[in-house]
Amino acid sequence: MNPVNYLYLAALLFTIGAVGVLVRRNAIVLFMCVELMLNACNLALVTFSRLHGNLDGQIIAFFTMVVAAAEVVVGLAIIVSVFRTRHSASVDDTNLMKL
Amino acid sequence: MDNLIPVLVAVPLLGAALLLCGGRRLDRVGHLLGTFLAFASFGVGLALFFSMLGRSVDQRPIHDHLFTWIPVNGFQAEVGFQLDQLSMTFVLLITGVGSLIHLYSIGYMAHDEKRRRFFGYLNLFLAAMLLLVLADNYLLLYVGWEGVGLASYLLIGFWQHKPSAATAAKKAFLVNRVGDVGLSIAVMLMFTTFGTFAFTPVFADASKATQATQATLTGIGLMLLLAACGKSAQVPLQSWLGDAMEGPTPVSALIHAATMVTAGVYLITRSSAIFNQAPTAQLATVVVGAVTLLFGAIVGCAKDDIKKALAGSTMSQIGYMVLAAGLGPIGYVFAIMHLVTHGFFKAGLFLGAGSVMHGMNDEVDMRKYGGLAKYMKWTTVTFGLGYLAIIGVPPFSGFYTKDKIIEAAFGHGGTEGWILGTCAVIGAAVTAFYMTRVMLMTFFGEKRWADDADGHQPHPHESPKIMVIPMVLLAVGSVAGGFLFNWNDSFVRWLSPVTGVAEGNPPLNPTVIQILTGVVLVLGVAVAWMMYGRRPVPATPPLGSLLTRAARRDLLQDDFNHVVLVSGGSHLTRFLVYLEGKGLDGLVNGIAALVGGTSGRVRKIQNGYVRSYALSMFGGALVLAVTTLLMRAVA
Amino acid sequence: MSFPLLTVTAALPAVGAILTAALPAATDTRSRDRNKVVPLAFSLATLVLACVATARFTPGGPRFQLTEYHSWISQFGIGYSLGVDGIAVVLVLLTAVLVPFVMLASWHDADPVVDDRGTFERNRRTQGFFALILAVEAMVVISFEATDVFLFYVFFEAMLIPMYFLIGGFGDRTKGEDAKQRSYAAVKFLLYNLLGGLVMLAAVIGLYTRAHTFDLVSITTALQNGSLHFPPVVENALFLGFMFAFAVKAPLWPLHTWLPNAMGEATAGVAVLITAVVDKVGTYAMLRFCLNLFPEASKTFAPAILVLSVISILYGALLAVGQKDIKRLVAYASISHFGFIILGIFALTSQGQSGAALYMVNHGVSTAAWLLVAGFLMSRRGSRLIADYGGVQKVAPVLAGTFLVGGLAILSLPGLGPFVSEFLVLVGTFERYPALGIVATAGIVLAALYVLVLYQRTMTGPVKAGNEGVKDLKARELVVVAPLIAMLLVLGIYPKPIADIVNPSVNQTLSQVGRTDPAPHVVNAIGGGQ
Amino acid sequence: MTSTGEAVQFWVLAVIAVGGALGMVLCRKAVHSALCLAATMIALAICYMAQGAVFLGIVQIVVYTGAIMMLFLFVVMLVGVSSADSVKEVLKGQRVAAVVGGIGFGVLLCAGIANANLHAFTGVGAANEAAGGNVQGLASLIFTRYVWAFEVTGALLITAAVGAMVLTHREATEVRQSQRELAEQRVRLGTQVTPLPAPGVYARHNAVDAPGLLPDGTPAEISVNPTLRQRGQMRQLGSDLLRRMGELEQSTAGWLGRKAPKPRSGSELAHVEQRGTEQRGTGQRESEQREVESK
Repeated sequence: MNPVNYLYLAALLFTIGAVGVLVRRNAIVLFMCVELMLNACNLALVTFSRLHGNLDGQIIAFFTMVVAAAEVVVGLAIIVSVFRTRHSASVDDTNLMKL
Repeated sequence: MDNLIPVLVAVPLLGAALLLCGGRRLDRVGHLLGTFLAFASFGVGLALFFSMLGRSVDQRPIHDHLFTWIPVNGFQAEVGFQLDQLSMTFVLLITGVGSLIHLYSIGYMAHDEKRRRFFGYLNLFLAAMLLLVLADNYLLLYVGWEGVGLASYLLIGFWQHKPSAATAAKKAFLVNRVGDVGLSIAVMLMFTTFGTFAFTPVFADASKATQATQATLTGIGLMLLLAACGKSAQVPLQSWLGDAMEGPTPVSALIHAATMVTAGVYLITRSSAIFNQAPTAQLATVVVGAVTLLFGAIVGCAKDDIKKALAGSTMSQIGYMVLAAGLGPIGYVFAIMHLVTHGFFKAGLFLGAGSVMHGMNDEVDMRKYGGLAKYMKWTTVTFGLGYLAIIGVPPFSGFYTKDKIIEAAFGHGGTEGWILGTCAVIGAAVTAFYMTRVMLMTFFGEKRWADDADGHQPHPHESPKIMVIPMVLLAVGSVAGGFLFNWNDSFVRWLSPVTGVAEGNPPLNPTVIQILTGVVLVLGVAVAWMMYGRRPVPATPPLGSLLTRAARRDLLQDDFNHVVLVSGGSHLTRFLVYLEGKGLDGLVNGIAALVGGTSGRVRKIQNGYVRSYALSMFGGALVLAVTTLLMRAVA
Repeated sequence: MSFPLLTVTAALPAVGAILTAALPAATDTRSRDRNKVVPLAFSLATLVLACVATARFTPGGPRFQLTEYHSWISQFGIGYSLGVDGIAVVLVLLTAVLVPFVMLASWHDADPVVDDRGTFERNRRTQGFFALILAVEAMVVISFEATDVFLFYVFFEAMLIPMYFLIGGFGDRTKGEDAKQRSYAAVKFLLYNLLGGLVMLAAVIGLYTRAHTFDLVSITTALQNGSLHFPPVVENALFLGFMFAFAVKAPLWPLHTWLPNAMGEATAGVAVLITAVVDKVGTYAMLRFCLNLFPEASKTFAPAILVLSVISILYGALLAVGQKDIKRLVAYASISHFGFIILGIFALTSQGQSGAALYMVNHGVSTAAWLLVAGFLMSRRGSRLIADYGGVQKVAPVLAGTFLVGGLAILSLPGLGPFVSEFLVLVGTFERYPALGIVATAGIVLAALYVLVLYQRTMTGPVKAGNEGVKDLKARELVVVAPLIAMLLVLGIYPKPIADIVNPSVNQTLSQVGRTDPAPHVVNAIGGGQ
Repeated sequence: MTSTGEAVQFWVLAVIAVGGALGMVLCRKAVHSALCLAATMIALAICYMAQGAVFLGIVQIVVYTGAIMMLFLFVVMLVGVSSADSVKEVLKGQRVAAVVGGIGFGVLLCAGIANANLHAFTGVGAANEAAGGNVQGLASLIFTRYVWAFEVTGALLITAAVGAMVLTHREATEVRQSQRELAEQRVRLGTQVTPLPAPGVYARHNAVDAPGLLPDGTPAEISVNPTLRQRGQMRQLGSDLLRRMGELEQSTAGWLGRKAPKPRSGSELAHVEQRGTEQRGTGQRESEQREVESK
């Protein structure tokens, strides 16, 4: 087997994550989909690291994780505060962003 | 002595400035100041005249360069004066008659609250007219030309509270502007052809005309003729003169009879070097002159308004002058000579008419006069002398000058000569008719005035001395002028160095022409006496023949103007206003509405749903990726 | 380093604008007058500086004088470079002369409302008005002085901001539908000029990609010695880009429709500012940038532009005749006059261009005189409709007289300034394009028509109801009008000093374009040329 | 080529990962989604390790699955475990467009990968060996070449922490009352002067949800947390329980030296039973109503 398969897997996961972002309405699930996309990217990075034989790809994946952690923290905080005011976690309920 | 020329212009200009800007504190002395300055100007003119007489013929013209006006590379407009015999003649006429009319106006305008301003305008007119005749180049002449137009505008519209006066003033200015366009184009043509528009070099170049410049000279000549038509009320730009009678009568006498309206004749005579080289332009000139002299005469026959009848007469007499000027060297001198004598007798006639109106509560309808000779002796006598002069009874001045023009017209030679001569003779007959008519309707016959609307009966009375004296002096001029000028051919010798002179070769003996003219004159007077002297004049005008009715309406000239120019123009303007609003602005607003509508529709894509935005982002990323890959594949 | 005269001339009104805006809000009429005297003093000081600059300018000396240079954005060759030629210095002077008059004439135009109980509405509107006028002056002056294309562009566009507020914020109609009209006019003004400016921006960038500098002097020098050459297509495109912006600003038919709205809705003083000062930047820029940067394209497009100018002349005049609103009438008259200016510029003869340069000055002064007097009249009666007036001459003779003199200047009566310039333009055009010259001459008849018709309808005849109480000019108004009329007379009788300043610059421009005046035909004939 | 073992492992993990991902997208309940995602992440962690990224694999499990997913779960709990997306899609065409776009995107990515020249690979082993291990290798990179990014990441984390606190912080809308004020208020109102009774008396299961008994043996509802009461999760004391308590009292009376209370009559017990049923009914109704509203 060729490690390229990992890339296909990453592509597939990324796509599933992207579609999930588009079709799900629950903000938390939406976030999970974003996390899935990040993970797919990480997988690709790790695979690239292996293909190229150096560790920089892993480093980037590591940073991605850190950033993802930070993002989740802030994102979830936002969800919580939105939920508090609107009693709903659906992104469709926050549609004031129009004229 | 030479440096007195600017003073000639400056004196009345100063008067105008003082009187117009001086405010109310000059109200009480304004008229005296204005009159004094006019006489001062006349004095300066006389001094210059005697100084000129003292010089030999080729030393007579003098130049005085003041300053450079507009210098732009090849275009050098100067402010400079040229005083030669022709200018001198005009200077004396303008300041002389002008001073007399200033004097007359003291009496005539005594009760007008705006008298100070009236004298300011009169002084302004004098300054502009003097500038016109003294300029040594066409552009400066143009300044004077428009200046007299302005003065004329202000004076016609002097009684602005009357809408008719305001309209007449505007009409006069506009029609003159059309003529001014001609003068502008003529100056431009001169500049592009000769590189200059000063008299001396232009005339020098013009007389060396080659075949190539002949056409240009014809163009210049025609444009100058257009200008002359505007200012001198010649067909087809004559329509303003009748309406201009809305102005106070002294104005009609000075500007619209004696001086300003003759500026066209001055222009043609001054430009003799150009006209001499442009036979087509000359032909056009004589045609204009001949048509106008008949036109004016016919109009004069039909008018019941004394001033308008005289205005028609003025038009007709200037027609004679233009005709003479168009004849070339055989006519220039006589055109100017007739101009000067006409200045005397026509001014006298107008002042007389003013005097009659003064005594008749400003009534102008001759059908409401009659038998005034009893009440106004001085006026009747002076008016009568002017009458005799204008119809050309020997030995009054009109006889000498008009006769010369008729001779010159015949002397033009060929068929043209016959046609022109015949026109001139017919004109003389009609002149005799309408002037006799005026005379009879005004001063003789039964009295026809009746109660006014407010029950006041006019009390005809003689005018005060200050008005009578100018009338007497002008009458003297109209009696003796012709004789003096012709004595020993003094006028011809005086003016010929400037205009040149040539002998015509009339197909008839001059004596025969004189006799012929005399016969038609008697005929004209007789017919008039039959119609207006023997039987009472109806107080309401009879319907009259078709021609009479047309002539009362200025031979339908105004109707033509109204239909073609006024209503055509207003339709055009309205159409353009519409086009501006619906077309140009509509286009712009339409684009704006289109953008607005489109964005209103596109706006709906902004539904506020995050997922929808995410989808478009996703799609956009997709499109970008595909495009990039495709570009790569293509490359 | 010498004293930066040009910078100071432009900066002084700018400082004045800031200072005026920063003054404490007026609490009573007295402090309100103080808030007006300060900007007036600044504009007068600017006038003094402009006079000094004119005096220090040596006609016939180097092309650009009193130059200043500082590097600004050196990566793109953008410099803060100022310098004036004869035409610029005259226009700077014109601007500096007109602004104090505009201020004096608009003295009460932006006064805060005093209500029935006599309480003084306390706000900064009044001083804002005067600060905006000063800001406009500063930007116009620096536009005239800039010899860097980019620098010019920046201020050419920035001018729109204060103008927008002046038009939109201070019209004489404040209620309901009328106020909507005013904001329509302001937006229209802004959009038209922004559109022009955007097209020009593209051309400015295009110019840079070819010339690699924005410096006018270096580009013209390079063009002349052949080290820089535009391919014809590029040059034509760039020329059109510049010309479009200037034709909107000037304005040239058919890009003119913003002007009647803007002038109609603005106060008379602001309308004067628009037509006599701001629009001059457009015509001036044609002369300085279009002709100098793109000589070949200028020659290519000259006939087309001349035809448009002639259309402007006649169209503007005809529409002026058909107007019911005094200010709109003046606006259309201005369009007609701008037609003459552009005609003179693109006739590419020294008479035409000198005439155009003088025309800019004369048009500024004459329109100011005419329109400000009309403004005084309108402020007395509160109406802009011609039909509301009649017989004013009877009750206010001085007002009517000055109005007539202003109108006579507009119709180019000889002896007043505009005649000189109009005749030069016509002669200059006639030299090269006789037919266009003749058609344009018809404009002088139409000018007489709209001026005299307006005068007749408003001033003559019996006193119309409602006009009995019209007061004659006050001292402040006379102070505005009398000097303007005096200037018109001086410009008409002795324009030589200004012509002498302008002529060398015109000749330099023409030599850059590579055109000489046609020689008189007679000389040609003698030389065997024809 | 990799070993057959890895291939087998890959295919197993790939199926788990994709299954988990699909499950996450398709599950209606957020909590199920979270569990599916956790499975995917663990599978990925093993993939990392299999590819020589041991450190990342561990971090993946510890940080992602351990910390981040737990955070998710906490929030899911906070927001409501039972809340589920409705099946109906409100945006027209959104689902179809998303799926079509997703498929297109996937095809595009796969095509890109297929076109890339990735047939030879180096393997990360040598790199790991050079530094003496994966962790050492990463560490030496992080603290040398990527030290700046690392520091910035630290700042980012702090900012995120502060940000989360700020976002979830609720501004007090009124002045917090002191204990004294509360006590005074309590006395002033006079409804419940004494402290609330403690719950969980005679508790057998979950103490907080069983109300304490009043001296008369009736349950004191105010002793239960109001939240539980509102959710209808208060344990009802049935007659059976009471009876057994009575027995207990009886039996201990002698031992404690107390007088045994009188056994409760049947009618008394029935009364208690009835009240309990009523209360449970209301509590359940309320909670159902809230759920409907939240949908």
